[in-house]
Amino acid sequence: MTGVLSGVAPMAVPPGAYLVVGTLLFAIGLAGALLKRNALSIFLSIELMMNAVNLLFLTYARMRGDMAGQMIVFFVIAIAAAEASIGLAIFVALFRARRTVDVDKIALLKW
Amino acid sequence: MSGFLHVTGADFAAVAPEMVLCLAATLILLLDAFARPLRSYLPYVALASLAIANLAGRDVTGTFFSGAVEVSGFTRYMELVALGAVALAILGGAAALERDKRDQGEFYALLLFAAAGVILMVRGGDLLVVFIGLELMSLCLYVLAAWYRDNPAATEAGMKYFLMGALASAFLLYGVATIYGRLGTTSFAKIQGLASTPGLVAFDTMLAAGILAVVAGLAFKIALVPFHGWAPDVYQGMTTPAVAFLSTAPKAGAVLVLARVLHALFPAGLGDPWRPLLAILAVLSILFGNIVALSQRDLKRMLAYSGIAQMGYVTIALATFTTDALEGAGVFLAGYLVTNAAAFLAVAALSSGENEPKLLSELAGLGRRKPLAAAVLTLSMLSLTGLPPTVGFIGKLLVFRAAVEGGLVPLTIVGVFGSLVSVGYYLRVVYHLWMKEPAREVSLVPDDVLSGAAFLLTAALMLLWGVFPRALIDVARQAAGALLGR
Amino acid sequence: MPALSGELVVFTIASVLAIGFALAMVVQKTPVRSVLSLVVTFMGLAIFSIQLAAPFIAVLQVFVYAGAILVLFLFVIMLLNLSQEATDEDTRPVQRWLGLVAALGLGGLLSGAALRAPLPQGAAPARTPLGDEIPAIGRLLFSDYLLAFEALSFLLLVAAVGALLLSKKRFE
Amino acid sequence: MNQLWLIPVLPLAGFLLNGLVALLFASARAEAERDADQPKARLPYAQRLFHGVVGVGSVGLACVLSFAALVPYVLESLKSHEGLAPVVQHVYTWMAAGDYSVDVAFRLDALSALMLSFVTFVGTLIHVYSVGYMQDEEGFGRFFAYLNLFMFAMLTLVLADNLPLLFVGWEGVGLCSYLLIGYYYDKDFAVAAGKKAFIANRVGDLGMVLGIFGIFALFGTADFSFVELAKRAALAPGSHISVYAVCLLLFLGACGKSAQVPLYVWLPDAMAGPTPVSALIHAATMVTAGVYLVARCSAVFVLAPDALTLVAWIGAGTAIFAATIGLAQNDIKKVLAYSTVSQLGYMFLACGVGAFSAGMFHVFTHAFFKACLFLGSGSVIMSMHHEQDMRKMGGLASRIPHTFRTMLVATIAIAGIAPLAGFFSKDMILGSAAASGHWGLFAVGLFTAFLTAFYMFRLVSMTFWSAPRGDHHAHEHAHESPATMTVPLWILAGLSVVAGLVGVPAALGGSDRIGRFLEASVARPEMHEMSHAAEIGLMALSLAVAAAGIGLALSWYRKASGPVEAVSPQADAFFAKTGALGRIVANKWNVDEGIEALVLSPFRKIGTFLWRGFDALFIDGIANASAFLVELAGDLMRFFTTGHVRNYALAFSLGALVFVLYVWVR
Amino acid sequence: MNYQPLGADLLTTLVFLPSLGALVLALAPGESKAAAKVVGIATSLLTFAVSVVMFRSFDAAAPGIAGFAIDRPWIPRFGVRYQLGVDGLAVALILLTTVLTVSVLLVACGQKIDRFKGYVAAFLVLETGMLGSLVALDVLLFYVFWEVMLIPMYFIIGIWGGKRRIYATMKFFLFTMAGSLLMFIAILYAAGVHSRATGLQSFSLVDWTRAASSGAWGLAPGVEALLFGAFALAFLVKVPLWPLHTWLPDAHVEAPTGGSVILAGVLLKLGTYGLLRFAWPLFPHAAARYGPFIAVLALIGIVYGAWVAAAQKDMKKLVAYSSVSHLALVVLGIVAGTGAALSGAIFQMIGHGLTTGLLFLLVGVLYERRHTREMADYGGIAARVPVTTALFLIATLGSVGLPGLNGFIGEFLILGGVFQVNIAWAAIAATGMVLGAIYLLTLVQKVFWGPETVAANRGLTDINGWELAGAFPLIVLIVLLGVFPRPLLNLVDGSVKALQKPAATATVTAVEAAR
Repeated sequence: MTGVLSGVAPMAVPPGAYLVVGTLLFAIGLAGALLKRNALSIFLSIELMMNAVNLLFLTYARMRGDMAGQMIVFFVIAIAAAEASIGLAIFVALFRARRTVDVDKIALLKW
Repeated sequence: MSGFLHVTGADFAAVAPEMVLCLAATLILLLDAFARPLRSYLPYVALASLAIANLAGRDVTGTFFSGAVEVSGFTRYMELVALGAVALAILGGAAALERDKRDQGEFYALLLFAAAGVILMVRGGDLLVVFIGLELMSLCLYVLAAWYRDNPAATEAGMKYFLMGALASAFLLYGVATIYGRLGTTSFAKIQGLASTPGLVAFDTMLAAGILAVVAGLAFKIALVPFHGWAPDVYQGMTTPAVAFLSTAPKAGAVLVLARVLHALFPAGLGDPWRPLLAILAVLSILFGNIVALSQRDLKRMLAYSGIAQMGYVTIALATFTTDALEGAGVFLAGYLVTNAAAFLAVAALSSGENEPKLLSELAGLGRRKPLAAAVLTLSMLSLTGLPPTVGFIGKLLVFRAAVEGGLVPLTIVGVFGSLVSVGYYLRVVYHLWMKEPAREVSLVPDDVLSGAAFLLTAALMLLWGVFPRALIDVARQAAGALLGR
Repeated sequence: MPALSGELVVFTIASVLAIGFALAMVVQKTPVRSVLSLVVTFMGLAIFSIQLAAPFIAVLQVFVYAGAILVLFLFVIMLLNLSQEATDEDTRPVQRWLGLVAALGLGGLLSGAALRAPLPQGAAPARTPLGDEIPAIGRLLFSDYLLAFEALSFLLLVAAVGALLLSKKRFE
Repeated sequence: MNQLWLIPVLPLAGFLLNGLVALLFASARAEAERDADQPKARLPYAQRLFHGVVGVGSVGLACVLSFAALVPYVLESLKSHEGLAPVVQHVYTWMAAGDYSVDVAFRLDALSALMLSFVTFVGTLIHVYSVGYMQDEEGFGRFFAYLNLFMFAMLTLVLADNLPLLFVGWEGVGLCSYLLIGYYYDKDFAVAAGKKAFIANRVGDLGMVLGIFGIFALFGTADFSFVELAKRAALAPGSHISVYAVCLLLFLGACGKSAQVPLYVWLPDAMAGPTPVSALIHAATMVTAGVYLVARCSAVFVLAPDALTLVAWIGAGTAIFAATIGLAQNDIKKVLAYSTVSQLGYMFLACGVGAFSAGMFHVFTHAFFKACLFLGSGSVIMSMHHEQDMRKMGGLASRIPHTFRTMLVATIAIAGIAPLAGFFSKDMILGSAAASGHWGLFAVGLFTAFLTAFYMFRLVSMTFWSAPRGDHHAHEHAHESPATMTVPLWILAGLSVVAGLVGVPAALGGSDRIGRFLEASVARPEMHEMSHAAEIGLMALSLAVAAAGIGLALSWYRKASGPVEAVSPQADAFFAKTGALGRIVANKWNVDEGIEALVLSPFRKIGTFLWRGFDALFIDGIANASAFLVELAGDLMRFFTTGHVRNYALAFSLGALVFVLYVWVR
Repeated sequence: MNYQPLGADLLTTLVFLPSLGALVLALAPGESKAAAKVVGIATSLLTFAVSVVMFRSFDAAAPGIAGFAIDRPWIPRFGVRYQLGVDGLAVALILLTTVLTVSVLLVACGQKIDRFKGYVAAFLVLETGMLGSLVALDVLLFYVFWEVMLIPMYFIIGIWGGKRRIYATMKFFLFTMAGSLLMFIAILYAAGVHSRATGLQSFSLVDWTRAASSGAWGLAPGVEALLFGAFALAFLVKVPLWPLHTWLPDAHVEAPTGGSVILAGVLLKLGTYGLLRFAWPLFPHAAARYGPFIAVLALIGIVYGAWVAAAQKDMKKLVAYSSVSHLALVVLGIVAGTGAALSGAIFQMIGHGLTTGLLFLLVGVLYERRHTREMADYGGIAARVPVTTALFLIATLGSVGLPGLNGFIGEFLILGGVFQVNIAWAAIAATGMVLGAIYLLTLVQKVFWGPETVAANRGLTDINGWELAGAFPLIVLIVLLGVFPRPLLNLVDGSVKALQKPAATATVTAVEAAR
């Protein structure tokens, strides 16, 4: 399913640049997810990863002059919002039960 | 280019199962909120909706919503698995929730939503739809994981599952993006079209990375080593009846989606880096799962690792990727669904409460006190071991046969080694049930009708499919054929 | 061409900001600061969206992400008043170094791949004023993406129910 | 012609009847005396009557039948020149598989007729004797059941028409000797002796079985028609085993059964059984089965002269070896036992030099006088209230006259004094040894004759003459045995006098009937005839030697009046001179000790090692170790699941990284 | 000739009748022992009756495994069939199985057993497994029954066993399964090769044998060797052949009386049965090439088993090791492969089943009363338990191979057959006769003869009615087979001939005829 992106000019900035930026942001998000201890911060980093992916989508869409990418991004944003609400709710419940959201302090279930 | 709202009734008829499920879920939510007296009927409403969804999904095939969903024998198979899993979870869940004084309405609703998600995920003819279905399912599971939100373990499980799930989604999404970027589409049909004309698609590093990201994202749902970390913790912390669902339908769905993706990308069959890659995943999962399960003392954790190993066997089929192999995978998954669900329901019935740890030792001597549940648990252990005359044997038989035919004998050897190891812990359960005197008395819930029905059903299926596997195999074969277009 | 150079300049600034604050988000000790620095990153992303001819997405980016989600984060942080919580820095060396390896490795490899990959150039008609694609999006939502859209609605319902349920204190 | 199969079957029936009844009463008794000591009471008269009648009756009937069968046969064959064709009766086909087919078939020919005659006759007598001897035993019924079973087995052995069937009897008698030696099952030594006997026999049977297969391989059949084939040296083509080997294997079997060196060790211990058993099984019948086997297969042995020579030397060796031990024994039954071993050696000596009929002749005569001796000794023992040590006897001649007279006769017979039975048979053996030119063997035989005469008269002197020693009271109350015992004694004594007459050599104007009679069944290799003069010379020599032995014995023991520990000063003085040799001889050449040290204890040690060491440590070690390693791996690998979600994420990412690299490099 | 006693065809009836009884027991409420007795005895007797009907109407002259052949599709997708059929060999072992099951259940009725119902049910299920693997002609079907046997035996040892029962039962399970799993892969591989070579998708032993004999299978020597190895391993573990035997003593010692009897009586035989039925006919060349190697192991096993048995202090362990020795002799006979050796081997399988079964049964009788298996705890009890003593003596002598009892026939024929092939083998194997006498007579001596040393034995009661009823048929058979072995020999003659023919072509033709 497609929807052609109505008239756009050839890109001034080489698309590769966008891709690299997106990928780097993805990596940074990953780094945050791996290095943070606070559950919220980790989830925050994951949100960054998602946004990075969005950038990739947009870039590809632009390159192909194709709407689909944008549509996907649209949905991804919505899903991210939903995820966020659930996630934060979980963190709240977690905090109530454990008085902390420091994932390094939360290892009741192990081995 | 499609015009405005040109969807036909056929389109909606095609997604009838999902719609039925979602609407039923909504109804349940409403009843739960505004019609308190009716609460005790909620499970039956849910079951009824499952039945209706099943009927609604019969003999529809083709692509709808201009390619957004593809309905075939393949997806039909998944519907049955998903509906079955939910049914069992509900049957077994009612008693446990009743016992633990937990709200039930949302429980059933979320299970139904999750089922809808799984079905949508597998039916999706477009990576975006697949992703949405997967997220719908995941969100429900996140909530279910933390269901006992006052219970530290449960919340921890929820947190872990959620964070890992989100990470996996990000990877999956990256993969989708890359595929979209390299092939210009997210529709399976188009991808397959491109891929089947040789030379059109250059499997360069970029695309490879993208595919890998997708594989990783799905392998996470299937819980294959090394993407498995969450599984044991979540199984342990999550409410048991929900695990009965979590450990079956989503895995099956992810496996089928993976098969779908791989087939779309490699219509001619798996090539060099991918088959060995899957083989590696299989071997890692089988060895790690079985060996670590051996050292578990918590029943649910043990079953989690066993599940990792079992999915390793399915991955053998994926690595083989012939019609026979996928047929085998189908049979294996169906058997695994019944068996594993039975196991978890039995665990729920044999434990004194959701908040109690489910230690193996707690089972001591329960063979006398709860013969039915104990017998079902025993049977499922035998089936998981892969001993005839249970369905577990049939599944392994088909998978191994396909692998041998496909020239993957070494994998099968690893597989049987795994089975040998697995005897150690599966039979340990049997030993505790029947051959050990209880150290202390455990208070148990009285048998209830629904779980009793679940036990009889699962037991019957485990044996029936084990002794007369023809019907099951034929269905699975149709499914596999439908996927591979043969 | 100046216009191009201008676009390039904007891109450069935006990307520096985005990446810089992303890094800041990672290294920040307290959650609040992380969130705030991420706001900037998202702004940068919004700019990219505009440059990539997706102004509608850019708007969503600002509204939903920066406006809604991050605020939600802030609320929760306040609610649990995590600002007092122990600092957010890593105390597990193995995790840290291997984590860096994984992140840098993947980042390096993938961006390398992104650079080397032969990129297709789509057909590009003459430029038209921004915003024309919004009707297109609307049309698509109710045609090709109808199913996805419906599914999304249920997904949001689940999110609402789930969030409600999890944040309830007592069981009924 | 009447049915041969009835002859063995009758005792079998007796066995079943006696056995079941005895078992019934035994279990009733066990019920009655649970938790209580079981007094060894004599059975009620009715039971004894039943068992006695059944036991004696069945055997007696068998005896009558067999004589009815063999007498006409013997007369006929004696009339005819080259003997009568054997009577063979097939009953049914026992087993048939592959190239092996074995019938249950019975055969009456010269050999079996000879055996049959004395086996049934002596057997019957001993049954009668036992009725008296065992009257006080609570195991009366069991005893007769065993005894009947033995008769069944022995008769099967004798009448069998093929080696496998013969082997049935062969093992059967072995079993019965095991059961009867261990008749006093609550006495450790008795049980041990029984086991020893069975196992020693088994060693022989090992050879026997292989020998049978050898015969199959050589002749394609194992029924005694192979004898005819062997006489014509008609070997099956391409058989993969040599005649020599087969003969050795068969002879090994014979050694076991007939207590030849080195397998003789069980026979002396076998005396732990009741005396009638010793008389029947370990003197008259079973132990001679080996000789019978060799005679049966004589035609085959003739084809392997080296084997024959070996047989001869083993026989001779056994004869003198056992005789030397006999010199120094003080247990009356042990003396007789070693004498039996020695006499058996004589028989094999005969077979070895090719005089099979001579061997069988000695079997025949020996049966009577040795049975008589044993039964006599039994009577003595009973009169002395189960005292078997000759040093505690003496001067019993007047107390138990019947026993004394009969035993004296038998002793003279075995010492080889003309014209009693022993003289003729022994002389025939020595004669043929000389005739065959084996002067070494002849010398050994002669010297053995001397020793035999000596220790037998030593026995008589110490028991009946010389001054009463030991328990005075016992001596006072020594009393003659009942008629059921003395009558058989007299009959046997009589036979020991006349039995030799069937084989009076031509030199003494006789016509060696037995030799001609047996010709039909046994091979007679060519050996140059000696002149009658030479023969008579030899006889004189052997008589002289025997006389010398007797004289020495009498001079040392006839009037011996020493105390229990030193009965005869002269004898002790002599043995003192022989020094170490004497002590070793007195100690039975330390054979049992040697076997224990060299065979049995290593056997036990190694067995235990294999069990504890190899099985438990090595094999199970491997199994358990591998199981343990897997468990260990699990216990370690489980810690990969640290419980920290960030580690999971890390694993996830690293996994992705590694796989990306993998995909790229491939 | 296909009788239909209970509606279904004969073999199906035979196989599933016991599990029907088990089902009844499982569904019946309550723990009534009497009811369990009735159901158990009735079912086993009925099964025995069916097996007798089969035996009577079995035509020994008919070559191959055509008897009562049934052939229905099971998993038609890749040609797995529900294909049953019997030949003399199978019939013989079936009779042994049904008889022993009856005996075991009778004895159980006479003893104190907790969870009696389950005990009976387990044995009935086990019987189905055993009978099934005896009649299955489809290799995969055979494998299914083969594995099914494990489960009830696992429970029997694990629930009703002695102190170290868990270790024993796991050991039994793992050893056996380790062997059979490789066979599983081998089966699948062989089937693949077969279908590629002949274009016929089939797991039928018949088809495979045809392919093997006609060379249509075309296995490369290396492959055939591997397949043969996998099959042989699975069966030799079960036999068990040295050095794979160590599970046996433990399993026997810990198993309850009935378990030991069935284990020794039937399960071990299924190992040798497998060799005869599958390993040898399917892979004749490999069997020919590696037979001598197995023969050497067997020779070691004969001496080793006997030797270790002689060192035992525990009655059951002693008998268990004696089984190791005896079964090794059977394997030797199979390797030798001459007519006499094969007949002897089969006869010995039956004979050993009866004698050793009876030995375990009687040891169980004593154990039931004194709860010890140590020989030292007995001694001189002959006067207390005369009947038991007599029976034990007969069993022992049968096991020693005394002519006139069944043990001798098998031993004699095996040795004779081996002798024709290799005199040295025969000579070494024959030492088993002597060693056997040593340890078995020692057993009798230490337990029954000698002075009454242990006071506790004064109260010993003799074998009771139920137990006697269980032992009686075995005694009768031991004597009858010793005196009249012909019927059995004739029964198996066809199988022996088929096995002697290169690659058992007879089988094929026979089933062709049956179809």
